[in-house]
Amino acid sequence: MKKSGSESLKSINLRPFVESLIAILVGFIIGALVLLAFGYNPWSAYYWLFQGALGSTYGIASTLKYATPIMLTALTFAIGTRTGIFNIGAEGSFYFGAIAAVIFTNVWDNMLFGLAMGMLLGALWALPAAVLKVYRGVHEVISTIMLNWIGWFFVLWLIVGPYANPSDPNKTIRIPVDARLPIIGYGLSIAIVIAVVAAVLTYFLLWHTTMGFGMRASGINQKAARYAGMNPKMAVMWSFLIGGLLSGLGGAMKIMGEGPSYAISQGGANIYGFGFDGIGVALVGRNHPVGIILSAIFFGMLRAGTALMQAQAHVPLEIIKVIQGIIVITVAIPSLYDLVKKAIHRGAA
Amino acid sequence: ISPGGEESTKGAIAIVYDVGGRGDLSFNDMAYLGASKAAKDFNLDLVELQSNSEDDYVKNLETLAAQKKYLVIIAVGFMMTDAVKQVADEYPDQKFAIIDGYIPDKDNVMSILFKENEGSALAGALAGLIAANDGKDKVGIVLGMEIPVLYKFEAGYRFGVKWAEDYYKQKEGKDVTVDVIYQYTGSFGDAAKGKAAARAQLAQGAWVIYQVAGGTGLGVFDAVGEVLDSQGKKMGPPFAIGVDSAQDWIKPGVIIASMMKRVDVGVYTAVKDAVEGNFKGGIVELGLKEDGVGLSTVDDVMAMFDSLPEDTQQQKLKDLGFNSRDELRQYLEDTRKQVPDWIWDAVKELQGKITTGVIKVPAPMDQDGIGAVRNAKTWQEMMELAK
Amino acid sequence: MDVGSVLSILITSLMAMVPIVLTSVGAAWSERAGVVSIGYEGVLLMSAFFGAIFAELTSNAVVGLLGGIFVGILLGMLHGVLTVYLKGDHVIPGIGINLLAMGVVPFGILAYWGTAGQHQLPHDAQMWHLKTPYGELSPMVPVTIIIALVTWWVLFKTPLGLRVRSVGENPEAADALGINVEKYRFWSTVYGHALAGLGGAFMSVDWLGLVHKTMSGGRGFIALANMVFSGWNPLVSLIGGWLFGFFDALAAWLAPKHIIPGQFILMLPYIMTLIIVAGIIGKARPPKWDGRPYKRE
Amino acid sequence: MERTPIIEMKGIVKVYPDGTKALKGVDLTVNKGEILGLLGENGAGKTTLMKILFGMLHPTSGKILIRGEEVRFKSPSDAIAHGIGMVHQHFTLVEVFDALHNIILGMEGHGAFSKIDVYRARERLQSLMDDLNFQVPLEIPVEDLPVGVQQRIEILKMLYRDVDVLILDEPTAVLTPIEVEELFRVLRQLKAEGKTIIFISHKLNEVMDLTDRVTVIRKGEVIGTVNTSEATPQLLAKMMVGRDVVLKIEKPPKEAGEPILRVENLKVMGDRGEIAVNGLSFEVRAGEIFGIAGVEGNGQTELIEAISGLRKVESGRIYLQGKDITGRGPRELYDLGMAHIPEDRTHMGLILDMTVTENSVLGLHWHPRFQRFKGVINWSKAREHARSLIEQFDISAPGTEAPVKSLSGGNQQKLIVAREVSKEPIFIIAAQPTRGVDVASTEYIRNYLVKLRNEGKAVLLVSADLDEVLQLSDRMGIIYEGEFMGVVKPEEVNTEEIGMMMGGIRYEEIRK
Ligand SMILES: Nc1ncnc2c1ncn2[C@@H]1O[C@H](COP(=O)(O)OP(=O)(O)OP(=O)(O)O)[C@@H](O)[C@H]1O
Ligand SMILES: Nc1ncnc2c1ncn2[C@@H]1O[C@H](COP(=O)(O)OP(=O)(O)OP(=O)(O)O)[C@@H](O)[C@H]1O
Ligand SMILES: [Mg+2]
Ligand SMILES: [Mg+2]
Repeated sequence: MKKSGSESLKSINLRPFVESLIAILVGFIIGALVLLAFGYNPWSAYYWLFQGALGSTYGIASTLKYATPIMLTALTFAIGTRTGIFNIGAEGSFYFGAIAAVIFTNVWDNMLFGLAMGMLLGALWALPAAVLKVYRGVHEVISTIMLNWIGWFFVLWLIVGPYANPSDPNKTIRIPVDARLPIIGYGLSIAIVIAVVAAVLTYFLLWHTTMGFGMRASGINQKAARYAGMNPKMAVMWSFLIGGLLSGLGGAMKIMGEGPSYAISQGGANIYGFGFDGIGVALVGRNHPVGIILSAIFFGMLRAGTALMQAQAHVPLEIIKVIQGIIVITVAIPSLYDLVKKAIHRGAA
Repeated sequence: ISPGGEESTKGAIAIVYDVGGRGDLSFNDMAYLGASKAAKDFNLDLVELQSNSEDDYVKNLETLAAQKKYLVIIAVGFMMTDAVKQVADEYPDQKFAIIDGYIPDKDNVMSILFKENEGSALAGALAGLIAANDGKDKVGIVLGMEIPVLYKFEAGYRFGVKWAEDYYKQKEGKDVTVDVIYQYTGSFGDAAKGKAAARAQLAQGAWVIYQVAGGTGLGVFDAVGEVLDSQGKKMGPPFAIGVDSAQDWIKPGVIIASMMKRVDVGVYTAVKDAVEGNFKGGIVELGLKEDGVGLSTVDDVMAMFDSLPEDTQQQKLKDLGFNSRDELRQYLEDTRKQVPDWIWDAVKELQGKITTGVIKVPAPMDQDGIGAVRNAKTWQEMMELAK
Repeated sequence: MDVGSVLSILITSLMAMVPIVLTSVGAAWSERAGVVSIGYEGVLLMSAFFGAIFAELTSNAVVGLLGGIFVGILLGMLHGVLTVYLKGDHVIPGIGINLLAMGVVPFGILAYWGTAGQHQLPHDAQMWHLKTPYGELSPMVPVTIIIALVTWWVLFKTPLGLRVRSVGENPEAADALGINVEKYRFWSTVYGHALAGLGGAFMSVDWLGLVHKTMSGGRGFIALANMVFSGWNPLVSLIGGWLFGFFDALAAWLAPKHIIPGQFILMLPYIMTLIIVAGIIGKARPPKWDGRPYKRE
Repeated sequence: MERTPIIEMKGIVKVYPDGTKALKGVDLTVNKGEILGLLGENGAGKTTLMKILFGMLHPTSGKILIRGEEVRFKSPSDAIAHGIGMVHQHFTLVEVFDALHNIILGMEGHGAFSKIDVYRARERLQSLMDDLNFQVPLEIPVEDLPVGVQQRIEILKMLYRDVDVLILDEPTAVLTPIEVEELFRVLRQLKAEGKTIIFISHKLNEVMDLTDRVTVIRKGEVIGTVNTSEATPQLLAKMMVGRDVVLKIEKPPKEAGEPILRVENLKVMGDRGEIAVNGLSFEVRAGEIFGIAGVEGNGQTELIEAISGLRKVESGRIYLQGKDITGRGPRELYDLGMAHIPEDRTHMGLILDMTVTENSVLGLHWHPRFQRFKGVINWSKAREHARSLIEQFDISAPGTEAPVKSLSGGNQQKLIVAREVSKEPIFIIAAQPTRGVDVASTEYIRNYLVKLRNEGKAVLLVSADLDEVLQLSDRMGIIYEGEFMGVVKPEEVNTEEIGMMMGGIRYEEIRK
C-alpha cells in the first residue's frame, strides 16, 4: 500500500489494517486446526493466550514490554524499505546500542547520555553498510548479514572480556540505578513511550519533512530524485543511519529499561534476535510506522500470552511457534481481503 | 500431557526451562528427567514452561507464581538468577528452586549449584592418561559460546590433564606433556561447527576431545566417529567425552564416558524436600562428594537409556545394531575396556582425593581466572588458584 | 601448516560448501525468475528433519535426500502459490516458514524419535562416504558441483533458461510473447526450494548423520548473501560457497592457536566475504523484476 | 480494394478491476491487407482495445472474430497463434538481453533443455532483415540501443513470428522523422506483402499519410470510421476531441532580448565514456525559443542533462543570466530560475508510485511557500497547488491523492509541464514536451511554450518531432554527433537542408 504524503493521520487508509486483521484471523483458524490435530483444545489455548496478554494490567504491561524493542527494529527495516533498501542490519545495530548503554552509563550515569550513545553506536554500526552501498555498490543484503555476524562476535567479546561483571561474571556490569529508565508500573518502563514517539517521529520524518520526501523519492526512483534536486546517495546514507540509530535506541532501552538485571547476559541471550523479529513486525505493519506500532503490540501479545498458554492449556512452545508462523504466512496473502469481501457480498446478495 | 486441569493428583510442580529448552542435551533435559521422575513418584502434576528468549523468564516465573498452586517452581539455568530473585521477593510464600543460580539469602529459594570443575577434572585425568598411555601429547576440548560458566569446565579439564601428566610420570618414570587444545565455537546449536572444530583439533593431534557445547558438541562425536571409521575401528581411541548427561548412548564406542552433572538429582531432591516439608532456602552445592557431578558409569548410561520411552529404546537399539539392551550394555563395557584398568583406577584415585578434599580444583569465574589456570604449569599451581 | 591440515581444511570446506551452494544456486534460479524468498533457513531445517525420516524409513540415504527435495518442493509450492498466484509479498512468507520450522522441528524430533532436541541416524540411513584420514567426502560434493554447472548452463544457454530470466527481468515482455509468466515463476520457485531441500537433507543424512533442532545454523541467510555475492550466477555461487566454507574451516583450524581472541577468529569468514565483495566485486545488479509480483491488469 | 474483414470486434466492454470503464461497447472491423488508423485522445481506450485483441486483457463482454471465426484468447500466445502481433506503446524488451534473444524469446526452437541454436536464429533473422532492408545490431544489450532501434526490434519480434496482423501502438512517438520515414516504408512493404496493420498515433499527418481507413475512439466509444482519402486533419481532430482544434500555432514575431543562457565550448561525456557533446557553444535569449533538432542519440540528452546539472561537464562553461552555473545541481538551478521538462517522463519527470500532490511539488518542495517551517513540508499547501495545476491545465486525474501512475501518459505530461511552468522560471528546458500526447493537449502545451516566450522567458526546446521544432523555434540548431551542423532560423531553410544537416553535413557546405 502506498501512502500519500499529504495524507493526514485522521484520513488513514484502513484497508491495510483490515487486511492484516483478516489475515491474523485466518492464521488463528488454521492454528486452531493444528492445535486440534495434536490433541489440544484450541478454545482453551486461545483463551489463555489472550488472558495472558490482555487479561490483566500485568498482562498488558508485559505485552507492551515485549512490543518495545521489536517496534524499533521494525522501524529500521521499514525506513529501509521505504527508501528502497533491504536493510536487515537492525540486529547488529541493536547489539551496539545495548553495549553502548552498558559502557557509557558506567562512564557517566546519566540516562539521556546512555540513550544518546546507544543511538550513536547503533548508527555507527550501520555506517559501513551505507558507505559500501553508496561508494562501492555493495548490496546491503551481503553487507548487513556480514556486519550482523561481525558485530555479534565483537559484542560477545566485549561482554565476556572487558565489560564482564567482576562480581557476577554471568553478565556485564550493570546500568547504574540513576541511569535506568523510569518504570511506569508492572516492570514496564517508559521505553514503550519512547518507542511510540520514535514511531510517530519516523512517520513525521518520512511523510512530512523535506528530508523524508527526498528519502522516499530516492527509494522509489533515484533518477527522478536526482532530477528533483534531491541527493539519493545522502538519502541512502540517512536511511541506514536513522535506521541504525533507532535500533541502537532499541538496544540501549532493552538494557536500560528492563529488569531484573539491567545488564547484558553472557552469550548475548537478552539482545539476540530482535532485529530479525523486527522484519516480520514491519511487514505485518505494512512498513508504516502506525502499522508497526499496532503490529509490534500484536507480536508482543503473542509473546506475553505464551506463558499462560503453556501453563494452563499445556500447549508447548513449539506449537505456539507453528501458529505464529502460520499467522505470518497468511499475512502475506493480500487477496485474502478481496476473497473475504467477495464472500460477504455473495452472502449479502 | 493433558489439556485442561483435572486435579486428580496431590498437587503440582512447575519447571521453567531456559532458552535452550528441552533437547539442549544439557541441564534442561536433565532437569526434566528429575522433575518427571519426581512427579511420578509423588503423584504430582508437572507443568513445563519453555522460554522463547531471556525476556520470558520473569514473565514465566511470575505467571506460575501468581497461580499459587505449585509446591515448588524450578527455574533451570543461571540466566534466571535475577528473575528468580525478583519474583521470589514478590511471592514470598512460593517456593523456588534454581539450578546453577547463586541466591544465598532467601528462605523460599533453594539454589542448587554444581561443581563442574570437579567432574571435569576427572574427564581431564581420563583424557590425559589415555593420551599419555598411547604416546600422544595432545587432548582437546570443544566448548560452546565463551561464557564464564564454561570456564569451570575448561579449568577442571586442564587440572585433570596436568594431574594425569604427573601421575603418569610417577607411574612410568617418564616425563610426558599433554597439551590442551581448546576452542570456543561461539554456538551451542550448530553441529557442523562442532564437527569442523573437532576435525581441526584431531588434525592438530588431539587424542581425546571433551565437548562442552550442547548441540554443537554432537558434531564432535561425529568427527571422532569418522576418524574411527576411516581406520576401520568400532571403538576408540581416539575418544570423545560427553557432558552434562550420560551421553555415551548417543554414539557408543566413540564416547568413552561423560562428565555428568546430576541436575536430575538436584531437582528431584528439591521436589522431595518440598513434598516432605523439608524445603530449606539457601545454597545446596553438589560436587563429587555429593554425587552431583562425576564420570558416567555404564549403569548411569543404562539408566539414561532407560529413561527414554520404550519404543524409542527399541528403535535406538535397532539403529545401533543391537538385538537387546544387554548387547548395548556389553558394548559399552567393551568400549571402556579399550582403556587399561589402571587408568580407570587412577581416575578413581583422583576422585577420592577430591572428594576427601585433599585435592582442590580451581573454579575460575572470569577471564582473569581462567587465564591464570591456562598459564599454570602444574596441577599444584592450579590448586593454589583454587584457594 | 602441513599437508594433513591442508587436506583436512579442504575436505571440511568442500562438505560445508554443499548446503550453502545448493541453496544459493536454487535461490539464484528463483530470483532470476523474479521470486525472492528468505525462508531458506526454515527449508534447510525442515528438510534436514524430514529427510532423515525418509532415510530411516527406507534405510536409504538417497531416499532421504529425495525426501528433502520433496519437502523443499512442498514449501516452494507454498511460497509459489502465495507470491506468484496470489501476488503476495515475497518476504513475509519466508519469515513465516522460518518460524514454522523452529516449531515443527523440535516438536517433531521429540514426537517422532522420542529423544529431545537431537537424533543420531543409524548407519544404514547415512550416505556412503569416501573415507580418508583427513575427513570424509560425500558423493554430494561432485553432485553439487554438477548441479551448479548444469543449472548455470541451463539458465544461460537454453531456451528454458532464457525464458526464466525473461520473466525475472521483464515479465511484461515475456507475457507479450506468450510465455506463461506465472508458470515459469512458480516452477522456478519450486526448483529453488527443492535445491535448498536437498541441501538440508544433506546436512542430516549425509554430512553430519544426525538431526538437531537448530542445525541449519544461519546457512539459509549465508546462502542468500552468497547468491548476491555471486551476482545471481550459479557458477560463481559455487566458488563463493566454497570460499565461505574455506574461511569457515580455516577459522576452525586457526581458533586453537589463540593468536587473537576467539571471537575475532569467528568473524573471519564474514570479514573476508565483506572484503572480497567491497574490494573486488562491488556492484551487483539484481534481476529487474526481482521480488515484484506481476499482474496484467 | 476488396474488403474482407480479417478482424471483427463486437460490443467490446472493458471494466478494469478498479471500476474504470475503459471501453463501453466498441465495434471495430479491420480489413485484410489494409492499414487501419486508430485515433483518440489520451485515455480514450485505444491501448485497452488492442491489448484485448492481443489476448493480454480479457474483455468484460463482447466477442472477437478472426477471419469470421469467433475466438477467445487466454494469452498473447493464442493471439500470436492466430497471426496477430502487437508492438506496445511502452516497449516490452528484456533490457539486458541482446536483440537476438529478445526476438527469439519464446520460440527458440528445439527442446527447452537443448542449447539455443544461436547460429540458425541469426541466419533466419538476417534474411528477414535483409528482405525488409531493416537492420538492427543483434548482439548488443537492448538497453544500450537507441529507442528507434529498440522499436525495430519490437517489430522484428512480431514479424519473426509470422503474424498477418500487426498492431502498432503509438510507434512514432519516439522516432525521428527519418526513422518515421523508414518505418513507413517498411509498413508499406508489409502491406504490399499482404499483411494487415493497425496503426495508433496522435499525429494526424502521419495517419493521413499512411492509413487506408481511420477509426476514431472517444471515451471508450467509437465515434466513426472514415476512409483516409475522404478525411482532413481538421475533421479527424474534431472527431477526436468533439470540438474544433487549432492545428496551427499562433506565434507573433518578437524581438529577442538579452542572452539568458550561454553555453561555451561545452564538452560532455556519454554513459559509455564517449564524447557526447563536443565543444558546443550557443545562447538562448529572453523571448526566444531556441530549438534543437537532430536524430536522437546525437548528444541531446547529455546536453540537457549537463545544463540542468544532472551530468558532469567535462570542459566548457554554462552561464545563466551571466552567472556561471557550470557544475551546479538541480536545486540551485531551480533557485536561479531554471525549469526543466525532461524527456523521460516515467523515469525522471515523475515518481509514478507517488501521488499527484507529491509529484506536483517535486523539485520545488523547498520553496518557502510549501514549507511549514524549514524542513517541514506543508502538504495542504501542496495539495492546493496540485489542485490549481489540475484546474489550470485541465489535467484529468482521479484526484490529488491518486498515484500518478493512474493518469494517462498525456495527462502525466501535462502535469509535468504545469509543474515546471509553476516554478515561474526565466529559462525552461522543454525536452520532447508533447511526445505521446494527444492533439488537444499538444496544442495546449505548444501554445503554452509560445506564451512563455512571449512573456520574455527563454525556452530551450529539444524535440525529435521536426515539425514541432520548425513550428515553435525562433532559431534552431541542428545537432549531429554533439556538434551543431548549423544554427538557423526555421524560415530560412527547407526540410531537405535540415535533413542533410541531421545527416552530418554542415550548413556552410550545403550553402556553397
Ligand atoms: N490497468 C488499468 N486499471 C484501471 N484503469 C485503466 C487501466 N488501464 C487503463 N485504464 C483506463 O482505461 C482508460 C483507457 O485507457 P487506454 O490505455 O486504453 O487509453 P489510450 O487510448 O491508449 O490512451 P493513450 O493515448 O494515452 O495511450 C483510461 O481511462 C484509463 O485510465
Ligand atoms: N494503476 C492504474 N490505475 C488506473 N489507471 C491506470 C493505472 N495504470 C495505468 N492506467 C491507465 O492506463 C492507461 C495506459 O497507461 P499508460 O501508462 O500506457 O499511459 P499512456 O498510454 O502512456 O499515455 P500516453 O499514450 O499519452 O503516453 C492510461 O490511460 C492510464 O490512465
Ligand atoms: Mg495507449
Ligand atoms: Mg498512451
